Amino acid sequence: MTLITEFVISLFLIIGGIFALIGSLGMVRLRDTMQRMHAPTKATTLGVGGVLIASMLYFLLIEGVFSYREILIVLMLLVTAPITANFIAKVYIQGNVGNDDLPGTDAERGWAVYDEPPMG
Amino acid sequence: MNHWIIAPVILPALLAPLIAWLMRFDIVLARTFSVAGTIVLTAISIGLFIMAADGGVEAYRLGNWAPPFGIMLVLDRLSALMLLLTSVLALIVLIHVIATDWDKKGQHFHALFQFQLMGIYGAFLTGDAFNLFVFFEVLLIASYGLMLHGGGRVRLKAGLQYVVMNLAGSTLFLFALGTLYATTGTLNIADLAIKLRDIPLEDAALVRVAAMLLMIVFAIKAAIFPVQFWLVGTYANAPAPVAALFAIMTKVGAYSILRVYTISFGPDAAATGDMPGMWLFWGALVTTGIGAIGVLGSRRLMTMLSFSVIGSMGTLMLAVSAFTPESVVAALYYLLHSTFAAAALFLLADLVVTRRREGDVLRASPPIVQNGLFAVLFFAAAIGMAGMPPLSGFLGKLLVLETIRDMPFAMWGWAVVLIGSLLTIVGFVRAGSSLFWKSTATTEAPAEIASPAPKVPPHPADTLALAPVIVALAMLAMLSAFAHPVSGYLEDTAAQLFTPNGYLATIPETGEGVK
Amino acid sequence: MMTAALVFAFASFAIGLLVTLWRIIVGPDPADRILALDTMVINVIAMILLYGIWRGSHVYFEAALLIALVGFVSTVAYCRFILRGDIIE
Amino acid sequence: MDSGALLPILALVPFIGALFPALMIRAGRDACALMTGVATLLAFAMLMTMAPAVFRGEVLQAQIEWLPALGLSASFFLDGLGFLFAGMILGVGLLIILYARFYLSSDDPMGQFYTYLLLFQGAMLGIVTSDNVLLLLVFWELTSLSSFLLIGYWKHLPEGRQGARMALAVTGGGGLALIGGMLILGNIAGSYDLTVILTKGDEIRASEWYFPALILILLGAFTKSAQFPFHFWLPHAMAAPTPVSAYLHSATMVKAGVFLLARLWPVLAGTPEWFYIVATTGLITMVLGALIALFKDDLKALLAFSTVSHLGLLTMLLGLGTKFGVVAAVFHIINHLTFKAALFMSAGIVDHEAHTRDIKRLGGLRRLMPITTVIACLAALSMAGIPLLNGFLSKEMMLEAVSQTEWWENPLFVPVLATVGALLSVAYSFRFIFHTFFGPVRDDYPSKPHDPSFGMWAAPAFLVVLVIAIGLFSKATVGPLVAVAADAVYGGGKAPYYSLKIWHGVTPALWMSVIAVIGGIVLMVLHKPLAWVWNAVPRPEAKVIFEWLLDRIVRLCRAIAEATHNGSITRYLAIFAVGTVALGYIAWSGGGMTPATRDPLAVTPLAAIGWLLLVGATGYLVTIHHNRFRALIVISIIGLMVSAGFVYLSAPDLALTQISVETVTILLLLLALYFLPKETPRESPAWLRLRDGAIALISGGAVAALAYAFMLRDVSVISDFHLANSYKGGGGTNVVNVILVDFRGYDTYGEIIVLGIAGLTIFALMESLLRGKASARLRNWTFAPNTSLDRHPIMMVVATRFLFPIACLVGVYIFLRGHNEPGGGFVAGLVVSIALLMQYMASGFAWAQRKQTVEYHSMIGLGVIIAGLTGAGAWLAGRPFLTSAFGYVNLPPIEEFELATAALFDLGVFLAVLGAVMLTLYSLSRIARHAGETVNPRPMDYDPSRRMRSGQEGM
Amino acid sequence: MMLARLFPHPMLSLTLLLIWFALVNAVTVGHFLLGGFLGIVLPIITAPYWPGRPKLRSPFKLAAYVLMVIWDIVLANIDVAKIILFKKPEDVHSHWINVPLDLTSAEAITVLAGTITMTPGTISAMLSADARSILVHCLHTDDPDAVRDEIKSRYESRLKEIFP
Amino acid sequence: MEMIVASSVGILTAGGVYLLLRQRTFPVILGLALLSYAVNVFLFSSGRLAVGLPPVLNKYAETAYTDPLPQALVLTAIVISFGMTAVLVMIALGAYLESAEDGVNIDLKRPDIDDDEDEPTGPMSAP
Ligand code: NA
Ligand code: NA
Repeated sequence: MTLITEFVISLFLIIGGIFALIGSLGMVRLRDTMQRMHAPTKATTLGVGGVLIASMLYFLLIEGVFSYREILIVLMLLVTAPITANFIAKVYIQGNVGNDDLPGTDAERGWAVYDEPPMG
Repeated sequence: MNHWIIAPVILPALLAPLIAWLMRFDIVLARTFSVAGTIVLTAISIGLFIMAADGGVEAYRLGNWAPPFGIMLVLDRLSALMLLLTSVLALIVLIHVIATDWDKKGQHFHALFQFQLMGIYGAFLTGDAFNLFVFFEVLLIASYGLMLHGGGRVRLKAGLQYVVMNLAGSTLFLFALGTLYATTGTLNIADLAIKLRDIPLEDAALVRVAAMLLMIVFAIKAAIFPVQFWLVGTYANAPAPVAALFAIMTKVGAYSILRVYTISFGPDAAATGDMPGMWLFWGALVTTGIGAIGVLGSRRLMTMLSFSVIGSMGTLMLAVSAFTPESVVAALYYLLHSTFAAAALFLLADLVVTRRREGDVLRASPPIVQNGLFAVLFFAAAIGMAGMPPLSGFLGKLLVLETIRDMPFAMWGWAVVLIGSLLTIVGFVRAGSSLFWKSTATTEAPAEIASPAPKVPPHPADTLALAPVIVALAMLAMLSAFAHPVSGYLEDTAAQLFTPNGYLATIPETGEGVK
Repeated sequence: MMTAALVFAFASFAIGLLVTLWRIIVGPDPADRILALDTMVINVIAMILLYGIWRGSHVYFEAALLIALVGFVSTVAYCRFILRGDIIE
Repeated sequence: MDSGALLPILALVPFIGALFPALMIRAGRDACALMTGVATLLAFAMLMTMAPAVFRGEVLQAQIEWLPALGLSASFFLDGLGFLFAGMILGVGLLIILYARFYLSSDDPMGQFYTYLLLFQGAMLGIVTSDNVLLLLVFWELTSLSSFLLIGYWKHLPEGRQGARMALAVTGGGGLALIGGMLILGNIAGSYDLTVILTKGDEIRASEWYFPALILILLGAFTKSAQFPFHFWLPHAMAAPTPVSAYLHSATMVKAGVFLLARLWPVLAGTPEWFYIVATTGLITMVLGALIALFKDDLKALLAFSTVSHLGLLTMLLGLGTKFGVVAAVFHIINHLTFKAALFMSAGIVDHEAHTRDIKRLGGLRRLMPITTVIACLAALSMAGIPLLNGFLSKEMMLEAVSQTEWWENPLFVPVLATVGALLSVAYSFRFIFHTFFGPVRDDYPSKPHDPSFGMWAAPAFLVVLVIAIGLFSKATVGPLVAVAADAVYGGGKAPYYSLKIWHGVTPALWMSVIAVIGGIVLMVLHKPLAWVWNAVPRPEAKVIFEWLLDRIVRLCRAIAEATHNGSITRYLAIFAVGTVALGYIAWSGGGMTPATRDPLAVTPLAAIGWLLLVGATGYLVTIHHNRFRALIVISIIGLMVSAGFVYLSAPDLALTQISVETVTILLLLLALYFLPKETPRESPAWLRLRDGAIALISGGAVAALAYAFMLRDVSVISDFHLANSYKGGGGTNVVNVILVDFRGYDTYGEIIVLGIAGLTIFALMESLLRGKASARLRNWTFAPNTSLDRHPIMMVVATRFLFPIACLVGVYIFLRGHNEPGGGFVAGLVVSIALLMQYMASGFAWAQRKQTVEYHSMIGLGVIIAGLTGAGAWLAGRPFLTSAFGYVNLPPIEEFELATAALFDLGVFLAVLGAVMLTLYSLSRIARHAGETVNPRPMDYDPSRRMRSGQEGM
Repeated sequence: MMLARLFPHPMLSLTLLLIWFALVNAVTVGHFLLGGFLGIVLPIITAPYWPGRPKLRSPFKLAAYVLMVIWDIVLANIDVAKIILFKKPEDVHSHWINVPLDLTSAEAITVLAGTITMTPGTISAMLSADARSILVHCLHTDDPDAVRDEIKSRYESRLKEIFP
Repeated sequence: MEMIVASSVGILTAGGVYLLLRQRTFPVILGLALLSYAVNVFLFSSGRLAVGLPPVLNKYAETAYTDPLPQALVLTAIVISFGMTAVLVMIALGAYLESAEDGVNIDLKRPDIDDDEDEPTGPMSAP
């Protein structure tokens, strides 16, 4: 294994680790729930991304197997993270933020948690 | 290899899904297939019984893997006997269910019934400890369904308790099996015996724990103190025919104890020695007493019958606890007897209780149609359960007393069994008097009480409804009349258990699997 | 060097796990707890992948993929329970 | 031997005969009575054919194997004693059958009566002819049962029911004691055959078990024969119809105890224990019974207590332990039978005709019913022991037998008490005569009495003829019978000197007799003041005590049963846990442990972190479990950690399965929690929580110790075979999967059936819920306010549409690779289930269900059947169930691939899992919809593309 | 029509094939056939749950969009990291922002919402009931309108071209 | 490592037993779930512990593998306990819907049933 290979893999591992730490720090430091949501949805996801790239590189460069299956996990996380964030935000809003505390929608209907969808 | 050995498991396992899937909207079709299936199962059981009677032990290697590496079924006298007993009981119960329309009170009765049979047959046939667990679960989960059949507040609560207790029991079963595998490296019942020979007492602490935990697991099923409490609530609130079928479920526990503590942890095993028997004795003793006390103290018929089942299990296990060939004969005879006695009582109770204004509460109620007939049947069934002559309970009780004679604390056993019998007799007499005699006295219903109408219009029970009870009672009479041939078979069965060469020979010497 | 990086990554995600557990315990909002659990799942996925690198084996990939799938589903279920009560309408 | 062969048939005849009256009641009452009589007559005739042999001193025997394992055989023997009793049973039986035909009213179910009577007769006959003590026990208990039926015959009378129950409780209880005694006896003797036991008298009396056996046997005998303090049941049994009283309670059943004492006399008698217990009990019973009888106003009660007294007399005679006493007892048995049966029948006639048996309301009947008067008075005089009647003879013998008896070195105690007994007997007999039949004729009888028809008085008249005949010509009439019966009791040897003549000269017995008669008459004259005193003195009433005792016992039993089985599963489980740990510890401490053989694996920081999370989550869960939703979140952590642990410890399959099962479980719990309370109230007091905590810690500690102990010790395991043969013989490299679908495929087969049953059970339960009480509750369900108004959020719906096929693809992938890599049908089934669940969460059940084409019942059925048929397919190749086959297919340009029957089996697993999970879900959702939840039937709340379309239309 | 029934979602079929290759970690003839088969069969089986066929005007623009977003994600994380690491919690100024939508495809709105969540300092919290507005939470900004305008110009306009 | 696994089993068991002894259905179900985790790990550990030796055969190399049999047993146990739990959840729900309370205990004493003797005789009362 060349030094370069090892260096590249290590780099991604460390990037992943750092973002994981940042995500954790955010969960600890930020004051309210909505703020805290920003940390894991982005940082931790990227942290996993770093690990995934490291993993792919590792198997490609060291084990000599090319696989992009790890991408599936990233894909999964990328697709699902916004949905879960959306749901968790709604949980928070429903429990803590009244309709009046939110900006208006500028539309016929109010926000989804507080208003029925149009019929038809 | 004789493929008939697995037929009792496969047949209901194929029939049940077909009933659940294709016949779930056609009760007549479901009934027809269920009865036909059970008759065929009975025929197969008879065939296997005859096959086993010649004394051979036949192993069926599933997947064609040699034991102990694959799972094997074992047909010997004991398993054949239990199969036959189950089949006959099942047929009796099934006819009752159909005659009383119990199967219409909920969904999937017949599918669950067949699955229930499958589980019981599987448990009796298997030669593998873990597979025994699996079939315990099959028969349990089917029994949950049957127990809850028809629904209702109290039944659901009681069912909940039944399930919780058994889940706790299943957990313990797994703990026991884990310990067993960790200490012996095998799961095959025969192989366990072979492996156990190499474990001296100095290294046996862990395997002894496994043996004890298994004992407790089986004791739950067999309703032995201190894990008998669950039975009363369950049986008393189960649909009566299901409670009748459950007469075999306690016997699964008894069977497992007999099987495992004669073959695997036999009295000759240095590691466990007489530990199982010693502890079983005291548990059984208390159980017998509790059963009798409960029978006398019950206010409800179903509760009373449940306690009588507990008492009979105590007596049975007293005999088992001696772990001698003679005591096994006594135990098996009592096992056959108590199965039919309990079934007769629960089926009869069903016919009576649904016709009484007061249900199963033991207080005076206007007389029901066929009061005299029911009284006679109850008297006979009570004689059976209480162990009075001329039915088989008396002989069974004498056998039990006789075979525990040489145990260290036999006098305690005698005292409890005999005094327990007295309490049981008095309890049944009082109950019968409330159910049938007093009702005759209060012909005119107290008009001031706006009593709810009987749940079922007081129509007379037809022949089909009475037949199962009568057949069950006839089995008691036949067990008594043909005690000689029956005990002869049982003696051979016990001998097979205590000289398990045949059973152990199912494990090939070479230890090499064939395929 | 790579071993050190691996240990660092392990440690980072392990700290993440502990923080999420702490967040689940202190809350205060259900949203915090669900979020923390969701994050914990992602951290576990990362650790399984790291473990795969460490052992040089692909055997653990499916576990990670499956955890990603079920993690999503259970997070949605928890949220729907709070939002609607009935998670399937 | 030839005539002995008749014995079993003899014992069977009444039982077979019992079928007739029961079955042919429609043929009429006479036919019933006739058939009963024929059966009895037949038996009697058979007995008579054996008489010559018996009188020659032969012992007839017959043996049929019944339960050799127990030593129980259907062995019968007939000697003098048995012959005497059998004759009494059948002879009196005939008379009773005749009498009852006329006595019972047309309202009484006669078929039942005769059936019970014959059952009883058979049981009695069995007792006296059994040659096996266990067989004797069978018949013994049968008499208790059949007498229960007879006493309770008039079930509309509460006294009848109570009397029957009391009789059964006392005699049945005694019977159980007798069982114990007989088993001990048989053990000492080494056989349960009476003929053998009777030869082992010395061994038995020398045995250390003699005394317990004696006590138990005496309990049986004394209860049956109504000896003090068990005498109280007999008078209450008088609620039975009079024929029953006459038959059971004077002639036969109550004598069974006396029979037993006589039967076992050779082996048990002759010891001080025997003498002091038996003779004293008999003496007390004799005096006490007579005393009570004197003050009874009810004719039947008077006779009942006199019977008690006479049974005491017989017991005392046998208790003396002398051969002469035996002869006296045997003789008195015969005499008592004749006069007492006649008396009962007479009392029955009085009752039948006057509609009362209260002495106070009777008197003067001699003019109205002269025949009855003659019969009754002769019999009563015999009972009083007046010369020329048979009672006199046996009373004289009794007095003579006791006159020389010392009791604890006191020569007077027994003779004086015996005389007192005789005196009282005279008194109540005279009272019976004078207060019933003599005195002025009254005009206030409840019914105008007159003599009954011949059929009714024939039987007592016949007995009175015997009374006189025996009294006058005792030697000629019963001499040989007494001789042969007494001989049978004391077992041969030299007979004692005795004479059955009326005049023996002036002996002490004669003086005692004279005192008795005079004293008796005096007492009778003084009856009124004495009765006043008797009634004024408080005394314990046996029946009340019995009822009170029984009531207390029942209450005690109820208290115990209901306190222990109170329906608290919590307590049951606590006992279970504690018991298991305790027994496990006991088992462990009985064996040794060798030192550990494995070095522990190193603890990595990674593992430590996982452990920390697991422990933290578990602890947190226990503390906050009251908040159910939060508890579910925490459970998730635990599941996640356990799965991660499986990954770490080389069990990828377990990790996959655990995490997917855990997810589905949580979804189900969330679905259920919707309807359940969201909080668990704190209801256990602190001490209980502390106790439970202690139980929990002990259990946990025990399990941990156990696991730790075995993990550090090696053992050779069978799975080396599986590793070696997985690829070779099973065609797969994932050994876990090959074990699941091949080596132990049978387990898996059972496992999917469990799942299938679970689905069916849940479905059935849901159906019954929707039809039961729950249905109404559900319809009135109030849904929580403040729920979010978006049901099917657009983003979720769109993401799911994309993810659902992908998840299915992953499912297929996991299924196909299972044989060689982690995965398999089960996990695949769960993955697809989860995918479907995701779909349902997104667009709602109602909409998704409409799109559903395959039915879940079918899926379960199909899965189980496919798995089963795959297994059974091996039969076609002549192989056992579940034998797998696999092969490699090479079709260029496709690379070689494997086809295995195991995959088909796994498909069954897949379908069953999917079906079961979805059926469960379906059931839960149906409950929600039944609750009237408003549903948005559209797949997404609002499809924005609609807006464009409608906008275009607007334009 | 026949083709539409066979390939209800052709892009999905292709995606499934690619995913299959990824899962089995091999590209062979056998797996092409198997993956292709599954790629056809699974969309047909699951078609009832995905009614309608989303119109995708330009797959290449979508790819370009995805690459842009991935790059933005990386940048976003650095931004957020800075805020978390260096800003005092009380100096973090969060805002709710209402972003009116011109998009009319559910798929497009979803992609936009996802993009918002994954990119700088914003989380899409909720749609309006008629899907005409999106509620965005911004972690730290002093000019909410600028954030709204950037979302509309940088992402929504591109998506309008991809999803008609 | 053995200590870690053993203590985990112990702690899970302890938590499970404690919750099992609560008086409402929901904690009892949670308790059984914990017990199920505990016993699964216990059963798994009966094959002894190994890191990085999954029993997936490598056709080309001679390597050691951990004991696969307990893993198979645990799989079976997991599936079965899942089925059981599902049934239990449904029963608990049903019992709650039928009776409006979610306790696990029932009062078997049924105080509504009185004694019913032939004659209500007080102790020692004269007949
Ligand atoms: Na997620
Ligand atoms: Na963002």
